[in-house]
Amino acid sequence: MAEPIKITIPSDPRYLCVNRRALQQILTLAELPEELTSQLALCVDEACSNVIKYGYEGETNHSIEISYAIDNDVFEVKIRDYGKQCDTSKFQPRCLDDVKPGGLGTFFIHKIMDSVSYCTKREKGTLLTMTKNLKTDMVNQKEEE
Amino acid sequence: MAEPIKITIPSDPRYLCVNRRALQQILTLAELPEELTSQLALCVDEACSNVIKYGYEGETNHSIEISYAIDNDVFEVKIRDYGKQCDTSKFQPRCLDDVKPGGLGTFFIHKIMDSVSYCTKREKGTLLTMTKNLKTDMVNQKEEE
Amino acid sequence: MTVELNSEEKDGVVTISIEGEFDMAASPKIRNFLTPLFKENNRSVIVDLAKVPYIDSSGIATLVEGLQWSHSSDKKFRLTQLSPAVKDVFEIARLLTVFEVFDSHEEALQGA
Amino acid sequence: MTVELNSEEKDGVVTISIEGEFDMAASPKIRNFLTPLFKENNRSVIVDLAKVPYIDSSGIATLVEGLQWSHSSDKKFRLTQLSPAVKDVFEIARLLTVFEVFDSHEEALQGA
Ligand SMILES: Nc1ncnc2c1ncn2[C@@H]1O[C@H](COP(=O)(O)OP(=O)(O)O)[C@@H](O)[C@H]1O
Ligand SMILES: Nc1ncnc2c1ncn2[C@@H]1O[C@H](COP(=O)(O)OP(=O)(O)O)[C@@H](O)[C@H]1O
Repeated sequence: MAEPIKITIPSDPRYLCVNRRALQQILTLAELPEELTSQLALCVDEACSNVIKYGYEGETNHSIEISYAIDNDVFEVKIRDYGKQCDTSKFQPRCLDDVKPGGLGTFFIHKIMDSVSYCTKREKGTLLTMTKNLKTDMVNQKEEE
Repeated sequence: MAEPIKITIPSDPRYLCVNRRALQQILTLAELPEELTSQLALCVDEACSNVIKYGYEGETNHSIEISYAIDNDVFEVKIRDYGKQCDTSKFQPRCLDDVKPGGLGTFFIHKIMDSVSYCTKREKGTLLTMTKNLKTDMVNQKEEE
Repeated sequence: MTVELNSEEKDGVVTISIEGEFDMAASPKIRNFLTPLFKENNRSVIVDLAKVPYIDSSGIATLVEGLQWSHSSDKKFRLTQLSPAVKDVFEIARLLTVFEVFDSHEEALQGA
Repeated sequence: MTVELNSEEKDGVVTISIEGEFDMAASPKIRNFLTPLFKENNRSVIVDLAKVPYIDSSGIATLVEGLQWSHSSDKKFRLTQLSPAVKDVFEIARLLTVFEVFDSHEEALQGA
């Protein structure tokens, strides 16, 4: 991909599907297997949902800027918001033994992505960068078979 | 729509489908009839194709910035490129009586959209703004039935 | 693209069929549809996910509420016809064995 | 998402089935597939558009080349099974009567 593909959506759950659709198409073009495509879409979606819920505290009139790049078989997504900054070191994926609603989003993100890093060294908001090596996964899937 | 939805794709025909998919989803969310959804996607796609062909002369490593808004039942799309500026008053939709390849793109755009305006009053590139009143069309369709 | 919900009763079991993506936009609507059934508390509930191509953590959370209700009730809360993508999400969350999950609606009806 | 092309011969007529969106990304590939048939010039050509959900002006232009070839040849160039969205684009371009368009492949084969 010469240039990253960027998409900006309002901080409204209604528009999460617009981003998912674009991402699914990007990954399909990259000839990723369907399962991995769905998993990556899930991670991005969960991160955007959290921006709406926590960064913007449910306010729907802000923006979420998402950028996608695939370089040397590494998928990189950046999610920028201009909402409340949090101590991101404190949000932990929850323990699955305790079945309750909530806490699963960050679990999915950490389980699926190779790297997840939040940066709040900006005047406003957060930049979340997540990466996934697309080749490794396919090798792993083959090994598991 | 509180904030416009924006998408930036590389000037590569390969990625036109990513933009189409996002737009189709936006219009589906707005509960537009499928026919109008397809027609609007066609117009945006033709305009982006022309940016690649003429603005960027086939170079695939530039950007096309597209923004979508729906306000008071008016759909507005803006397409910004940083390529060659042209005398846009000179490109005319072609006469359909002469069946030949080429010249159809701008015909579709002018036929389907309500307003089409090119602005080259920038240091670089062109901003194309197109609008379509979504209500009028549905009323017209009803009248035609 | 908004989610469609359908409910059907048979032999004292109510089946909720969901059509559409079960994401953060759809979850409140689905939750509002399910909660009254839990309050009623007189019929087992089967959720048919055949036409759900996508589920996120908000969708799972909505279904976990059904699970919790069934634990505190003598009624069943069952899931059926998960699409491969939805099944994969349940698998990652290790919830495939926590929920009562059935391949077909007929199987889900047995003893519900 | 890249376009798939299939060709099949029957009674001296070659049918090209296209699967995928016929846009500016797909047109060169489809054009490269069709051009040799026009050069050969010994069989009529049917293009089956059943699995083409989208066509743009570059797709139309590619098909117009087939039309022009058939005008300068004694062979036919026919289109069949246009999806509603594709038909609509042809209609807007007023090309539905310029091309030989058939609802079914069987009809397109008649006298081709
Ligand atoms: N973007 C964010 N900004 C602030 N806090 C966040 C963000 N994302 C996650 N968190 C915190 O991490 C916790 C776990 O998030 P998550 O796993 O998505 O589950 P849930 O949102 O259901 O609680 C949240 O409850 C919240 O406290
Ligand atoms: N963005 C653009 N920049 C420069 N010239 C353009 C642009 N869009 C259209 N044109 C001009 O208008 C003409 C008609 O365009 P169009 O109807 O899309 O058909 P085609 O591209 O097949 O010629 C083009 O041949 C070109 O000269």
